[in-house]
Amino acid sequence: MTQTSTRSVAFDRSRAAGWAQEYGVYVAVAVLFLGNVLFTENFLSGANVRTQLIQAAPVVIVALGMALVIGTEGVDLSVGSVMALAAAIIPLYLGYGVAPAILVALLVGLVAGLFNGFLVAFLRIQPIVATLGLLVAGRGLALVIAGGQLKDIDDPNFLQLGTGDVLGVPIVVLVAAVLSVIVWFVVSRTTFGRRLVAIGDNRRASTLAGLPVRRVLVTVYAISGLLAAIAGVLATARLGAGDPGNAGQLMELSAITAVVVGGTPLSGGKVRILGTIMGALLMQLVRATLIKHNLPDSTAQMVQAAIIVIAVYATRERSTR
Amino acid sequence: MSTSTPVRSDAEHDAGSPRVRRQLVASLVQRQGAAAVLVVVVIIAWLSLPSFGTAENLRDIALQSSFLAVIALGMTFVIITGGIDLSVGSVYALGGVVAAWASQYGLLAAIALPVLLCGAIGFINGVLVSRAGLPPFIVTLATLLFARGLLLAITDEGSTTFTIKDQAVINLGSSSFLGLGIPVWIALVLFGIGGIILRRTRFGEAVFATGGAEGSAVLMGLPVRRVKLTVYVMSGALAGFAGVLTAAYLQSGVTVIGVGTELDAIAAVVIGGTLLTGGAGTLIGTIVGVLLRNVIGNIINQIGGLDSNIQSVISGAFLLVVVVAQRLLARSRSETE
Amino acid sequence: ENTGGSSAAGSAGGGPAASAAASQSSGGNCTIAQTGYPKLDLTKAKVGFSQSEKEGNPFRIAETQSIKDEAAKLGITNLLTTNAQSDLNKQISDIKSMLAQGAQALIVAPLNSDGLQPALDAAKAKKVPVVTIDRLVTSKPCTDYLTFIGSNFVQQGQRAADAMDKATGGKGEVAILLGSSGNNVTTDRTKGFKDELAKYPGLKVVVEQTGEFDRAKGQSVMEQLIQSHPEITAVYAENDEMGIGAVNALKAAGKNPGKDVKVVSIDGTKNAVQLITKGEYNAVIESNPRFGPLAFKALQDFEAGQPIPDKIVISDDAYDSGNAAQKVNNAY
Amino acid sequence: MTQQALQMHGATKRFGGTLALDDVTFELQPGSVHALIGENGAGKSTLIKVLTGVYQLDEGEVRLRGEPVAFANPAEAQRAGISTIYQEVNLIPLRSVAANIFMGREPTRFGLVDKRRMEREAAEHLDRLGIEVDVRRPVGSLGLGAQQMVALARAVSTAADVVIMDEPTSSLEPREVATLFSVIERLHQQGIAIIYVSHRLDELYAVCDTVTVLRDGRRVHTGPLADLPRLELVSMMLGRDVGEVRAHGATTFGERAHEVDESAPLLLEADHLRSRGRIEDVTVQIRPGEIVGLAGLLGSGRSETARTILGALPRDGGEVLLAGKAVPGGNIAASMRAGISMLAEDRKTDGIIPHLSIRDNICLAALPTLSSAGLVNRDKQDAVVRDLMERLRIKASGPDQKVVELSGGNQQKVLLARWLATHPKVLLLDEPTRGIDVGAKAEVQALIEELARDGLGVLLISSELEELVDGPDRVVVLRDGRSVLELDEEEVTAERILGAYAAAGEPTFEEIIEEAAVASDTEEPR
Ligand SMILES: Nc1ncnc2c1ncn2[C@@H]1O[C@H](COP(=O)(O)OP(=O)(O)OP(=O)(O)O)[C@@H](O)[C@H]1O
Ligand SMILES: Nc1ncnc2c1ncn2[C@@H]1O[C@H](COP(=O)(O)OP(=O)(O)OP(=O)(O)O)[C@@H](O)[C@H]1O
Ligand SMILES: [Mg+2]
Ligand SMILES: [Mg+2]
Repeated sequence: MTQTSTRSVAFDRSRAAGWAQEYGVYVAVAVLFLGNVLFTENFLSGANVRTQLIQAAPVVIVALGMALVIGTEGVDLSVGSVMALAAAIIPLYLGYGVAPAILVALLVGLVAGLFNGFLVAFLRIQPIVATLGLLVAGRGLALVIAGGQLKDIDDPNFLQLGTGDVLGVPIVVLVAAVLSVIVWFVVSRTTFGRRLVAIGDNRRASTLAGLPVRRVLVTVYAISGLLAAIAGVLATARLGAGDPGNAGQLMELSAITAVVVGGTPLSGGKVRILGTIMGALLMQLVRATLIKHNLPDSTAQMVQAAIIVIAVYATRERSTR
Repeated sequence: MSTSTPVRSDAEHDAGSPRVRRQLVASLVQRQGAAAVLVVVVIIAWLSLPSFGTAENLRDIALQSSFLAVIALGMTFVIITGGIDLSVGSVYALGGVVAAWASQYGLLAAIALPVLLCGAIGFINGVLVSRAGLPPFIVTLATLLFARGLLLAITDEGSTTFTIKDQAVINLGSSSFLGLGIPVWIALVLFGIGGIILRRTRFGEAVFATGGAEGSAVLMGLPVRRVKLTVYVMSGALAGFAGVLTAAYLQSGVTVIGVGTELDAIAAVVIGGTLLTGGAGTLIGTIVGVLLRNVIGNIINQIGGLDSNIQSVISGAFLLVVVVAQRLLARSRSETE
Repeated sequence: ENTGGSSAAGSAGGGPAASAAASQSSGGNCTIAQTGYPKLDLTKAKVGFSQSEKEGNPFRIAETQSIKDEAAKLGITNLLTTNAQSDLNKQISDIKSMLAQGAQALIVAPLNSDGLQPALDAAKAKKVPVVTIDRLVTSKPCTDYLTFIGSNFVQQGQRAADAMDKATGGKGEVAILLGSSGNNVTTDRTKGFKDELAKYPGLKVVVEQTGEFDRAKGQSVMEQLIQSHPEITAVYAENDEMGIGAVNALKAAGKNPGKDVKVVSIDGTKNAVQLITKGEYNAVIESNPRFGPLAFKALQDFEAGQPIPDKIVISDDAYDSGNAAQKVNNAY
Repeated sequence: MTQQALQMHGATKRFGGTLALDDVTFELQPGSVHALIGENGAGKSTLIKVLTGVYQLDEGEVRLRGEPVAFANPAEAQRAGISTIYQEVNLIPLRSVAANIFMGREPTRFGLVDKRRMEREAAEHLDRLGIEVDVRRPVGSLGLGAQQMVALARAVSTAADVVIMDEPTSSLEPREVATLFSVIERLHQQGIAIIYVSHRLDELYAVCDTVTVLRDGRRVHTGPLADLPRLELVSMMLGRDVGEVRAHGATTFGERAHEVDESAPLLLEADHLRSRGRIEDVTVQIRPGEIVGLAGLLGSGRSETARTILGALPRDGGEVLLAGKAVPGGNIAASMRAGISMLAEDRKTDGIIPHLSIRDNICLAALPTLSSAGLVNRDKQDAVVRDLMERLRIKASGPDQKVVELSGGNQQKVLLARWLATHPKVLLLDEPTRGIDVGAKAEVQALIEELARDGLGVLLISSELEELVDGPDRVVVLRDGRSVLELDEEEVTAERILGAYAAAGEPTFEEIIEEAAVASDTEEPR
């Protein structure tokens, strides 16, 4: 009975494929982690795990917002520049205290996001171009604000944000974790979350169903801007300097990679928050592995390329054939 | 049968009806919106900046535009199929380096080798997108890294620069014909061929159909996978060829070029009226998009004395102004739905 | 990027005249007669300056400022400036467009040592002298360009190695934070450092990873290395920014930079020099950005008919624990 | 024995846990017009997609003219001489009508596409089908019905031995249906075998000679159609015995179970509506509990009327009052808050959110009432979803199944459920029974009755004359974007409606049918 055997094989394969799609990133993270435990010196030490989490935190934060934007079939290329804006603003306003400085930075991120959202939702400009404008202009603006300079920060309260702990957990990591939970909650439990994916999946039908399409879109971009600004503030605190020239450089690509590797399709209509976090961790582990094993830049880039493709291949949506 | 069928009053559907005419006008403006902006910008610059309208300056704008135009040509095809190719910047640089290295074996090698190699990278993109069904954005992001890594590997982590000694290769980049640089002519010819392929061949129709409604295109029996594969190969090969032209022009395989060029190319294509969602677009628009970018850069220089950071603010703002202007011009009532 | 660093805005370009002096001049004698270029009065001429990268770090800020200051000092009112924003093609069109606007002399900070030939050719065709600064191009002096004024990056690497030897007492496991890949500054500073290090058998390079001339990247790379290579006792950063990043990482890991792990870098920004005075840094080799006086002097000499050398190497200072405190104000 | 045109043996196709085809055997004789019927989700479209290489069989085999074939994609099937109209219109909206008709086989000259010839021939093809459109227009700007005719033109303009039509008439008017029949007749005479899928039994009896009935992915009957009583056919489809089917009344609206209070104040008044370029002057009024039909030819502006009332199209003139209160134009959300909901005609682009679950699709429009403080109330949702899925008999593996995986008819039911969940005062139904099976149709119609009884006002757009005659209390007839006639309950007959279409001297349905038959008799096979 060759037929039954081929059938069961086919069946198993499709089940395995479904499983890979669901858990591919998790497996990849686990494999890479274990590989490092075995082959990398000191990998399992608390300090090292801490380092990895701290380094991944800003990407996670930005990727959360990016996941929402991508869920609506959009993309936000301006996140890196928004981080730069935050980095430029912090040293400027630290004189008035830590809270006001952070507040202004976040406000600017929010406004930047609202601006993107306005272009996308009301003028219906394609997201990639709408946010490309701010990608180019935003960093320039940040540099203008900061007088083209990296500015050192010595306010100990502010620096505490970057280096401090709460109950042994670095503040940076804590913020990322809390934001992850909030965003996860929003996506899975609120009407806003439902609407967001509906709009991403079929905007026309959502409009005809009376959904507040524009409001949702504007909100999504605003959230992305806000989260990017939060990441910018944390990165600034960690660096101990506002560096508008380099802060968030190429962050848009890291964030998009994390989101997509985590199983959120770029075509919208679906958001996977846990997957996104795993995606960010995966890319962090890849980077760490390459550095720790002292691979030259050329090899490192090619290996990263291969890993991205493999990860996305494993988590891809299969067409039913 | 046609004669016996009752004919309904079809005034609505005549080409001459106001509705259809409006649609035609709207599509014309949509297509030519960027061109209108370009014309306005050029006129203003011509009148207000004495050195803008000199033949020398205009020639230089054309020459500078030709490299990006060749990249954007392939990008237009890719975007019309609903895809995107982020790898072109790295591939462009790689093409230049390989061309410079290969120039020791003569002109043919300097062209063929990089075009083949970069076409092969496009092939990888195409296979991953069309066969494995991976999202183009992420696939080409990976090959962006890959091509850059390959470039660094070839040049010993960027420490070796190959210079071009072969005069034939140098001529390809630096000599002129009828006052215009050879790369400009080459770009024009390529766009001519591209235009015929896009608008006058079955393949071209299939490119539009693939981006317009992929599922339908498959059900219509179009070779959607092959179409996708082909456009990525084209995009890779053209980016590589742009690298060849640039290397010939610069007389060396410079490793630091092409960073962010993918975004320039995408912006040019989209400003030219091609839909990023696929299914519609024109090559003339792409040329206009490329010219706009370079004309504006040129104007910013002519104004002179601007802080470099303010320059990027201006160019970002300008990008938005053009896109918004075009959008508002093209806004037809049906789109309020 | 060439270099980076940070400093209070006011001090940029204000270094003492001594630090802008030529330390050596070499090569042939290029005269205006030889080139057949027209003579002109520099103070009344249109002079163009093409900067390669955004003025987004202390080196570039100081460099551009130095050119502008010197022009102002000489009474040159017609100074055109452009910025290529790290785009080589843009630098070429920048230069061509300045020529189109009637620039009669050019000062160019090349983005890359190769690839500027079309722009240099255009200047040659118009008989416009070009002084290149900070990065040597592979074209012919006196023919394609007038002269080059800049540091010797290989030598900077060598001096860093010497400083490393001094700081570590000739023994240590060294990590290198490389500049951006594909950049000739990176290549030269790496080569100089490694070649020179061969002289010190006690010093061994254990890892080299790129930090892309960026403080944050330098910091995160160092954080990784501290965990996986705890044996590291010295860091050579190819610019100050990455060095400062490394200091941040070391401090966060509970190490004592400057003592447990020695840090040497190249640039001479105020921040790095200040760290030396605090004992958290060991040495900084200067890369002098104040090209203005030398560049204009070369042009003036040329117009005056005097022979100009192929290459004018600007003098680079060095800072260490011995002199940092008194020299900190020289840093940019 | 004659060679079969197309054969399928032991065909099995699985989608995850769903067995869409279960050991199906199907044979198509040359020159036969073979009806394929079954409930929504019975597996008809799947069978067709398997035949044409869209899906691959898990088990079994397909033979074309006796030769085993395994098409890897639709292109191969087309090359082998199978031409297909799929259930959902599959055209490229942004491309021109002409380009769509010839897509993939454009006439060429010197290797280049001969646009002029293509446009001329496209116009000829459409002309033969009685459709006059500018073939340079993007196909997406046409109504769904016109698009279906373009798809038909495309399918019949290829040389094929087998033509498959999956619900080709779901958006067609009697006139176009008649045209289609004449086309089928012509193909039949040319010896071309046809598979014809439809839920409209009349049509099947009019054109088909053989029938295959599918139920739950299994073949339950194949045989000649003419001598098969309708009721028996339906009972085979539904898997219920004849008596039960008869009791249920499997076809149309029930007897007038509701009474409209003529004196009650108007629920919806849409007066002199104008939306530039779409409708000129349409007046429709609905009382509480009243079902008002909207009749008109393809492109007469019925969908546009509904869309303008909802606010999906800009309103350039006239006003809409709901229970006496003005509803702003061009604002969907405001209309919905006021109590107007619309079931759109094109469920694929304007209806379903394909990758969301049935639950989310049903709850989408009613989210505000199914949530508190912005948080989704899962219990409320589940209650509503369970209730509606039962009431509408939505066939699915559960509320968490993605809507895209449902059969066409079940998708339609999900959409109906969505609008019912919003508890509207006025429901605009644009082709509500499009593509749903006879059983479900009766249910839907009964449901509409029931809703009307509860005081809901319904605007019913349907291209099925039967539905317009039996359902509504009143019918408003549109022509060229104007309401030209209003028929009261007693006046509503097929003849009157058709007569109204024909006000400008157009022939009646019978005449059209007759004419078509004559035409196809005289038409030379090309
Ligand atoms: N792509 C798919 N993924 C999962 N299930 C599917 C898919 N396509 C069809 N099905 C399932 O297969 C069964 C048969 O569907 P099919 O579309 O063939 O029905 P149909 O007879 O054409 O119904 P209708 O009359 O409503 O068009 C249904 O239960 C449907 O849910
Ligand atoms: N047979 C046709 N010939 C030409 N144009 C048509 C035809 N049918 C539709 N159109 C175009 O498509 C537009 C929308 O038509 P649509 O079919 O949606 O109208 P409708 O009255 O709602 O009919 P239906 O809902 O039955 O399809 C019309 O305004 C018209 O421009
Ligand atoms: Mg079906
Ligand atoms: Mg309609």
